[in-house]
Amino acid sequence: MDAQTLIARRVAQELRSGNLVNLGIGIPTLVANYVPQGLAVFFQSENGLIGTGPIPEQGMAHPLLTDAGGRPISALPGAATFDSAMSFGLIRGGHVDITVLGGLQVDAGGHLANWMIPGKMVPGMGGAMDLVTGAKRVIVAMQHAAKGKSKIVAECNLPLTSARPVDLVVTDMAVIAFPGGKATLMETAPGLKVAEVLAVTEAELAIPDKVPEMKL
Amino acid sequence: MDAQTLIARRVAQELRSGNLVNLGIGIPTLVANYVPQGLAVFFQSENGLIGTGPIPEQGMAHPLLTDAGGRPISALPGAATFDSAMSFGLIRGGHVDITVLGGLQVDAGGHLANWMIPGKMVPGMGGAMDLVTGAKRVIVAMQHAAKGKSKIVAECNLPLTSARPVDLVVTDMAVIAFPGGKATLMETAPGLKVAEVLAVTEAELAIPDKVPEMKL
Amino acid sequence: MKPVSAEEAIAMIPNGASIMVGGFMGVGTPDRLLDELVRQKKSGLFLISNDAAVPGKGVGKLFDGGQVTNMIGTHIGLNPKAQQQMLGKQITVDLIPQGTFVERIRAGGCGLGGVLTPTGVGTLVEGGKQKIDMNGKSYLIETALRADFALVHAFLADYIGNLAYALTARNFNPVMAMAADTVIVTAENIVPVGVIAPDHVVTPGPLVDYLVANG
Amino acid sequence: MKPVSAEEAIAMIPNGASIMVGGFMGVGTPDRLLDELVRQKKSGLFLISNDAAVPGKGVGKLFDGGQVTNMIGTHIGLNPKAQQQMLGKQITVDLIPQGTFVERIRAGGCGLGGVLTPTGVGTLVEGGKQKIDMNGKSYLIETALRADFALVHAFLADYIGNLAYALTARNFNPVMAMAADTVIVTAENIVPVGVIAPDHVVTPGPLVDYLVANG
Repeated sequence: MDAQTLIARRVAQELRSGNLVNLGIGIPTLVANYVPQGLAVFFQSENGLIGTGPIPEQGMAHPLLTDAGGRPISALPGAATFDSAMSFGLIRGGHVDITVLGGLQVDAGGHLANWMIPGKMVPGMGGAMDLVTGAKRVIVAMQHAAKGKSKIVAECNLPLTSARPVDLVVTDMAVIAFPGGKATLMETAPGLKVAEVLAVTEAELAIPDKVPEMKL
Repeated sequence: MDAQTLIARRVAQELRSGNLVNLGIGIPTLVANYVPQGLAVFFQSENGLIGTGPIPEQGMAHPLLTDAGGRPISALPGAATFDSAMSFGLIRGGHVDITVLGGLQVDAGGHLANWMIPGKMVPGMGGAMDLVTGAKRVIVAMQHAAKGKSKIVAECNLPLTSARPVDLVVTDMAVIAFPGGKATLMETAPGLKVAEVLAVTEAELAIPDKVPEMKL
Repeated sequence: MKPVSAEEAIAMIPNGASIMVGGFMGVGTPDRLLDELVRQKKSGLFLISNDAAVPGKGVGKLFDGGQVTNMIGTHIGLNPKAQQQMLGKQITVDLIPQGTFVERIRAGGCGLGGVLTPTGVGTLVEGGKQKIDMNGKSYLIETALRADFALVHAFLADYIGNLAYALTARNFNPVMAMAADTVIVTAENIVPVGVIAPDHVVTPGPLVDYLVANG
Repeated sequence: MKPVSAEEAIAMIPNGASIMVGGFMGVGTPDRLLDELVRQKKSGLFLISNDAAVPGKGVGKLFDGGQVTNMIGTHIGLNPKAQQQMLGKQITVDLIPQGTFVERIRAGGCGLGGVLTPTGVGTLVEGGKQKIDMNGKSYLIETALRADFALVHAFLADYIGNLAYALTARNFNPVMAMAADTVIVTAENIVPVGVIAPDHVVTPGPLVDYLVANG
C-alpha cells in the first residue's frame, strides 16, 4: 500500500455515520474512496454543496457543479447547495463534524501550519483558517517527513493556520493525538516500531505503554 | 376626505417607479391603496416577502402567507420570499428605498419616537429601529396632534427610535421636511393657512416664502 | 437525523431550558411541539422568539400557563398576557430590535462572536453595550445568541432532514436551525429524498437532530 | 432593473473602480462581463473576488492583461500570473480567510459595520486589527466591505430581475448582489415572471440595477 492510500484509509476509520465532513485538496480528497461500507457520511464542498459524489461519468459533468478546485464532481441524492455565507456558517459554526486537511507542519502542541511559506509559497489561506478554527474535529493527513525533515516539529516556524490545536494527525508512519495538549503517539504504521517513528520525529512525543499498529 | 385618507394619499405621491417600499402598521398600510396608476412599486413585508398584494378573496388566503401583523395577504406575480436575516439585511443595508411609519412624536431635528411610552406602552420595537436606521428615505405618516397636543415637538421626550432623523413627515395638516436639519413647513393641507398649522405645532418650523397646499 | 414523536422530542427538554422557537406572529411556528410543551407542563423556560403571538396561538400558549420565565424577543404588544407578566415582573423580557435579534442568532449559528450594527445607537438599546466608531459611524457590538434547543417548523422535510419553507413561514426558522445545541423540526410534509431539489434546500439535513414524525 | 447590453454595462465602469466579481475558480462568474472588461481595456481595477481563477479563465483574464491594481481575495495559488504580479509588487493583494471574506461582504450589503470572528486569532491575519475578548474567547473585528460595482452571474433571471442560481455556481454571487452601489447581472436564462417561484428566488429583483440582455 502506498503512503497516500495508507493515510487515507486510516483517516476514513475516523468517520461516523451522519457526520458532515469536509475534505481538503490532496491526500484528504482520497479519504472519500475509503468510507466504510454502510456508513452514511455527508461530504461538504466549501464552494457550496453538501452531498458531494464521485467524478461524473464521461459526458455527465455539468460546468456549474465542481469541487473547490474547480474540477467536475457529481452530487448524491439528498444533496443541498448554498451560498458561501452559509457554507462558512456551517464551517465556522461547528456544524462540520470533521475536517481533513493537509499540513506543512504540526507542532508538539497540535498547532498546524499549512497555508504559507514566507517568500516562497503565498497562495492565500482560502478556507483553511475557518475550517481549522471552526470544525468540531480537525484531522491532519500528511506525510510524516518531507525531504528527510520531520513535519511533526517541536514548534511551527511557518505561520500558523489557527491558534486552535488540531485533534489528530495521521501520517504514513503514525497516528498522533493531543490528550492534555501533548503530542502522543497513538499508533504506528503496520510493521513500524516506535523507535523507528521517533527517529524521524522532531517533536517530543508522549509514548503510552502500549502503542498498537494501525489496523487497515 | 378623512384625515387618514388624506395622509395616505399624500404619502403615496412620494413613491417612484421601481421603489422598494416598507409600510408600517396603521395609516402607512393605507398608502398601498393610493399608488399612482402605472407606477411599479415593490412592497416589502418584513416578515419575509417582496411583492405584497391585497387581501386575498374569500377562501383564497393561505395560513403561511401573512403580513407582519399575522393577517392574510396575497403575493403579486414576481414576488420573492426570504428569511428574516435577508429581510433585515434589505432594511438595514439601505436596499429599502422608502419606509413609511407611524409616529408618537417627531421633533424639530427630525428625530422620531414611535415605539414606547415608558410605564404605559412597552410592546417592543419590532422592526422599527432597523427601518428608521437603515431605509434610504424615512417618511412618518401620523396625525398632527393627539388629544389637542402637538405630535411635532421641540424635542422628543419619549424614547427615540433612532438617532437618524426622518426625511419627511406627512400629517393631516402639513408636510414637513428637514432641509439643513431644520423642521420646515413644505405644504399645508387643502384649505389650511400656515398660521393655523403653526397654532397646533409645538416645534418651531421654518416657513419658506411660499407654502403651497397639498395637491391630492 | 433521527425520527421521533412529538412526545419524545419534548421529553428531552428539561425545565429551565432555553428554547428558540421559529415563527412570526404564530406563522411558521411548530404548533405540535408547543402543544406538547403545554401538555408536558415544561416550566421556567427561557424563550427566544420574535414575538409572543397572541394568547392561545403559537408561542402565546406558553404564556397562558405561565411556562416562560425569561424571554428575548422584539415585540410582545399583541399578547396582553405576556405584557401583564412583564409589567408585573413575573417574567423578564429583553426587547431588542428585530434586525439585531436575527443577526445575533445568525452569529450564534455561524460561529461569529457578534456583529456591529448601527441600529439602536443613540437610543435606550445602547444600555450596557460596547460602542465602536468606524469611518465616522457608530455601531453597537451585539453578541451572538444560542439556545439549548431550537424548535423549527418547515413546509417540506425529506427523509434525511433537508428542509424547505413556504412563503412568510420561513422567517426565523432557518437561522434558528443553526443556533441551538439540539434542533427539533416539525414539517407540514415529509417527503422522499429528491423531492426537494438541491438548489431549493434551505436547511441542509445535517443541521437537523430530530424530525418529528407526522401522524 | 434596466436591461442593457454587455457593452453598455461595462462602459459604466470607470478605470480605477472597485468591482466585486462572483464565482469560485471561474464557476459562477459572469464571463461575458469579464470579456467586455478586457475588450474595453478597463485598467487600475480594484478586484474583490474569492480567487484569481487560472490564466485565461474567469477573473484570471483580468490578470493576463495587467488590468488589476489591487485585489482582496482568499486564494490565488492556481494563477501563476497573479502570483508573479503580487510577488513582483506590480499589484497589491490582501489575502484573507474565505469565511471572513464572505462575512465582510455580507456585512457591507446588510448595513452592518462588521462582524466578530474567531478565525485568524493568533495568526498573521491579526495584523492591525482590533481584538475583542468575550466570554473567554477572542475575536477579531472584521469590517464591512463594499464595492462600486458587483458583477453577478445567475442561472435564472426573470423580467423584473429576480435571480436563482444553480449548484455550486451560487457561491459569492448572492452576497455580492447586495454589497455594491451598482449591481450588474448576467444570467444563463432570462425567463418570464413566475418561472422562478417566490420561495426559490435567492436575489429579489429590487437588488438588481442592470440585467444584461442575452444574444
